[in-house]
Amino acid sequence: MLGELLNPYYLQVLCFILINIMLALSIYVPLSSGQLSLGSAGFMGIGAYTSALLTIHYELPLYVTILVGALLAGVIGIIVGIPSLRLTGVYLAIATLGFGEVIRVLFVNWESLTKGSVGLTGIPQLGRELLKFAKSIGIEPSALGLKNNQFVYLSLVIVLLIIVLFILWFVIRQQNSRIGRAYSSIQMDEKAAESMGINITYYKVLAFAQGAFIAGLAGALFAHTIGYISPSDFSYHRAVEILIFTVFGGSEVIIGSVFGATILTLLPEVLRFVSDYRYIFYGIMLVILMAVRPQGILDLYLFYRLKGKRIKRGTS
Amino acid sequence: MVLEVKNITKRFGGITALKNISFTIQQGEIYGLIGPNGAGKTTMFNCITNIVEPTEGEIFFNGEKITKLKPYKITEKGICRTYQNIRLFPQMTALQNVMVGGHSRISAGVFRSVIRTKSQKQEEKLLKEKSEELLELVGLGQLKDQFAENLAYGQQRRLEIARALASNPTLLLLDEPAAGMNETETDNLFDLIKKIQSMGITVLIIEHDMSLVMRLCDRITVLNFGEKLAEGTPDEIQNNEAVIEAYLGKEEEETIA
Amino acid sequence: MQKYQKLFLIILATFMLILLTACGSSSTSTNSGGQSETSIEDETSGEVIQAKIGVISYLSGAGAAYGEAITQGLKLAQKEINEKGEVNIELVIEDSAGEAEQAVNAGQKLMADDSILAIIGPTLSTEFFAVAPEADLNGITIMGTSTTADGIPEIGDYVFRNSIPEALAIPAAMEKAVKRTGAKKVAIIYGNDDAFTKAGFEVMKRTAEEMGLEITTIETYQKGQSDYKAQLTKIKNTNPDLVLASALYNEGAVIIDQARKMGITVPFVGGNGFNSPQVIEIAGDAANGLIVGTPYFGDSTDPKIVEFNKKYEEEYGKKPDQFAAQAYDALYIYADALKRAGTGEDRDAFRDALAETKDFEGILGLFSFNEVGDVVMDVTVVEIKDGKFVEFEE
Amino acid sequence: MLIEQLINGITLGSIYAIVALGFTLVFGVLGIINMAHGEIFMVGAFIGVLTTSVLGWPLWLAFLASIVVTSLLGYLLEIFSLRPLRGKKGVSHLAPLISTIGVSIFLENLSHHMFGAGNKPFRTAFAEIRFEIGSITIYLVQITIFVISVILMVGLSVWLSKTKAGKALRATAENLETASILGVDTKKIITLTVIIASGMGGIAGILVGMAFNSVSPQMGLSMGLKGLAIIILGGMGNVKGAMVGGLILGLSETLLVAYGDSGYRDAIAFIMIILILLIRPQGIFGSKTAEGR
Repeated sequence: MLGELLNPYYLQVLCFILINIMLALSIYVPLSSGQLSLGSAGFMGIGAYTSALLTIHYELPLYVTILVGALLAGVIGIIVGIPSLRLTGVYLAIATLGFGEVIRVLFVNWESLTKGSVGLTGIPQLGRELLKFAKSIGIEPSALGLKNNQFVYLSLVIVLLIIVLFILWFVIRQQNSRIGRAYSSIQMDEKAAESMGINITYYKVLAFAQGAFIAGLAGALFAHTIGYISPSDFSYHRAVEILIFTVFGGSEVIIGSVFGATILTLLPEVLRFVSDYRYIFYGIMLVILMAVRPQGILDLYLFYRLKGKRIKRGTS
Repeated sequence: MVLEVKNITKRFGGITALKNISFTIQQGEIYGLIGPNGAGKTTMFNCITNIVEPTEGEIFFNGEKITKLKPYKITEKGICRTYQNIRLFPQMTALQNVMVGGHSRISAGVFRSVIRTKSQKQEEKLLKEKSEELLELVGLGQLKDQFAENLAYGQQRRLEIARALASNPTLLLLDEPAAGMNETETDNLFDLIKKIQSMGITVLIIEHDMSLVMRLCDRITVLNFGEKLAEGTPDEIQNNEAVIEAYLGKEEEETIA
Repeated sequence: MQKYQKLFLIILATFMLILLTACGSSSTSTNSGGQSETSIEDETSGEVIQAKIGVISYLSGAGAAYGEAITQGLKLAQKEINEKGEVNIELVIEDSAGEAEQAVNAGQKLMADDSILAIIGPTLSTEFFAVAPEADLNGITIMGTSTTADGIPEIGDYVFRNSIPEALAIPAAMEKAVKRTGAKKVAIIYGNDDAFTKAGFEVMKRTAEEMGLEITTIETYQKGQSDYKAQLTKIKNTNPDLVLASALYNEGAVIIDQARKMGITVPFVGGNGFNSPQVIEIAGDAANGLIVGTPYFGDSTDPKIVEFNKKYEEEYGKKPDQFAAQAYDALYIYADALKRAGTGEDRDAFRDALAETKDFEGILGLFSFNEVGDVVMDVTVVEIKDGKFVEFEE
Repeated sequence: MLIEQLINGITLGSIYAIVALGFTLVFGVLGIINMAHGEIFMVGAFIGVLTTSVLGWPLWLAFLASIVVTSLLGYLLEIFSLRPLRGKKGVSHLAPLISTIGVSIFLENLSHHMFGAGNKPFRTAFAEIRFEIGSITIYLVQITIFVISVILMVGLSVWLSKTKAGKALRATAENLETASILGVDTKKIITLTVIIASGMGGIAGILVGMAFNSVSPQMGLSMGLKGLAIIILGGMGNVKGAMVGGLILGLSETLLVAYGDSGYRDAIAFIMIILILLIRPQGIFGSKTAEGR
């Protein structure tokens, strides 16, 4: 029974769910401060390529390269975030979408480094590195009643899960603090927030960079999960997919991103039997969802009701 | 002298919204800013909080020049305001709204907020207590967990005042706080502003309700088409020829009655 | 009250989705080729080798046409093989939608199923690069039928392909073209955001340098472009004797059409991906003068190919392309290896048997694997003349 | 070579401009970005292929059919994905974006099923007519495209400023509520806007088919993204800006290929908008107030 549950297929799907949750959060955080950034695919690419190249060329340990990848994405997030302050709403969305495309074109053309559209192969897989490590300190998977393969994916899932839980913990704690209140107030009314003593420049760039960092982290982990990356992994489609995770689940609450990423990663797997029509179905679903529930499946009111507080959505 | 406005001029394109305005406000005063619509009152507020930058002139707060400071810095210095067209954070509860107002009075950064250090917990607790007190003060204690967007109009106005008070201001700017209120509510507002004055906070108020202004204010400046028409105590203003002609004349009956 | 109803409905719908997820994971399209009844009998008699082969194919999205051709080729081969009765193959087909992640998911699903002996696919090189290392580490044979990029069989011992790499197809075509035309100067155009066309370009450049040809200019295009005139104008002005185009037939046909309109009359040399009857359909007369190297020549008079064309058309109502042909051969190669392995359950035995494949006679010609699992076979060079593919004459 | 490349650039730019006109109209009136516009353009191109190559209709009839079908699509888009979102509480600017993305995914995949994934040839005798001036070849199609784009731009400008319906449309763009108080049937105006914008997408689609002999379900995406870039470049909601922005982009892409590295062709649109957003966020022709929504 346990062996059945530890089927690498389920574990692999679980890995992608966890990575997609991170990606959804990378859009959620800037959005919680009122910034619609569609640059996540680009930042994800930066994290993925940085970490992959560092491991391939310098054989640095993965925890270092992944962190460097995420940090670089975060720093570029600051650099992009500062000029982007002048832009709001759809302008920001399109500019960040453009940023992502520029990054992708750069990956395609910077052949000496990225091997262009052929992509980078042979990226060390995180789970396998963990297996090597476990063996080096004398832990055999068989001692735990696991096959090598099961150990690889189980350890990968566990690492990803810990990271996702940490990010969730971080974002939720931050949200219920001075920082989080500043983000929400900027989202709801920037001018009013500023006259309440909030340094909107600082907080907007902070949120933007946090989103970029999370996206970079997710990208680096993606590279070390799948073992192969190419520029087409970080295209317009990825950016839109990430946006849809968050909006589908509900962009007002953090749990919406988690929910959206989970459901929508499972959906193509579930819909394998209607494979030919699944994207048609997907498109229709988005239109209906927006018409019925434009704030996403989960929203603030639902959230508060679940917490047992009696609040009704106003009619004014 | 809490606030000194010195020769402020503000032009938008070819239109002069404020023309060489000066006045000073003393510690503990309730100071009124009145004038017909379009006289430039809200623009004056915006210049003081530097939401729009004055074209010419300087503003001093407690002797310090604040003309070029960012709006949030000005709030940190101790000036906070409310808006004519209420600008609450609609999907936050009343309590959260007030706590946002206290932003500049606590200091936790990302690290301390996430780790929840002892000092961070302490300041959050104090801020929450203070915010609840302020909600009680404005009479919204029972409604602290309601979303701001679901409050009644008068309640929203009072919530905005509580939010501004949370920033511990020395000078509070109120932009038409009585707009849309009925008589009872206006009377409550009068008491509230008096209470705020008794807390040692100086108040600068824009208001159209003349009876309230005359009862409330220690001194008043009258603006008309961006120019300063008169300054003085309510009595002086009520008897000022120019003011009566330009502004009070046609409304005298209903407002002074 | 209405609000609560709506909310309830939404929650209900969500739970249904989750439920669907839980139940749906077993919904794989299996195809036993309509021979299941006889096969059960055969199984009892113990003569027929039973095997389950996993297929990962690009069945939804922009490139679904490739995946469709491949699965049709496989199914046709499966039907014939099972009819012969020596081997009974069951195909388990999974969609990858052209995305590396979904291909990996599909691959994991197949690899985790112990009853699956080996895998065919996925369709794109970018997908293959992600799936193949997994398969190799899991000790399950994986063979690409349409993956032509460099370095694919080198991934590992369990990784093979029967699709002819650009490194074989392009030099053959270039050599013949240069010999006939006496070309000295060549211009190159290729799609730089696609792994397939990029790989082809690298071969072209290398070969041109080796042959001592002068490269007048190198131009690129990107997916979804429809205007190639700027690049072609530039090429035209460098007066090349040949244009080397590493493009998939979809874009390639449009490029050659626009080039002819612009007055570029020199022959085009293309890779494997440029070889499709579609080129003639899209570009019409403009397609004349296209030279491609290919393992598969659909209009050949070879009786095997004529027979294959006939059967395919009967089954699916259209002419097969090289993707269908390569997939068709791939399953026959698997069946051949199965016979030699003698069992359909031992993944390692199958791998060893497959690696020994030598001079297998398929519709594409004589086929062998070299030591790393790459293709050894002759390349046919064809050209379009008077609106038809004909064998290239020197 | 320069002259030839300039002709190439102007042809491409004119098509970009027509696509951008559709974007800019919808944005000007509704304040939303219609992400499905590129796909409507693609459907327009396919209708052209279907009517000329398959049914053998004359070109003018193909144009008409294409405009009719895309206008109808525009109407359906308005009814199903835009109208339900309008005036609803709690609808952020994200909702119409996602909703139209949904429509674009739907249309692209539907076309895969109906027409197949590959390129379809678009062959008309008209596309073969050409003039040779010295070493330079100009196709009549190229001239036609430029002329049509200019006519559309001028026509639209005149229509907006001179006719009653146009004025009503501008009033609606200015302020929805005020316009409806003034007696403008805003619902009708909005529907009309989306229909006109989509019809122009159809025209652009058929022109691309003629000029480049290349129609495929994927063509909508890249054209859509370019269209977005152009309206930011020219100024959101500005008719003249769409035209000039389109030409600038078409020319700079062509010249980049001619004198630079063709590998960066797809990035130039975005590099340009990133620059323009930083230097002049309201776009070349945009008014100052357009900044930030």
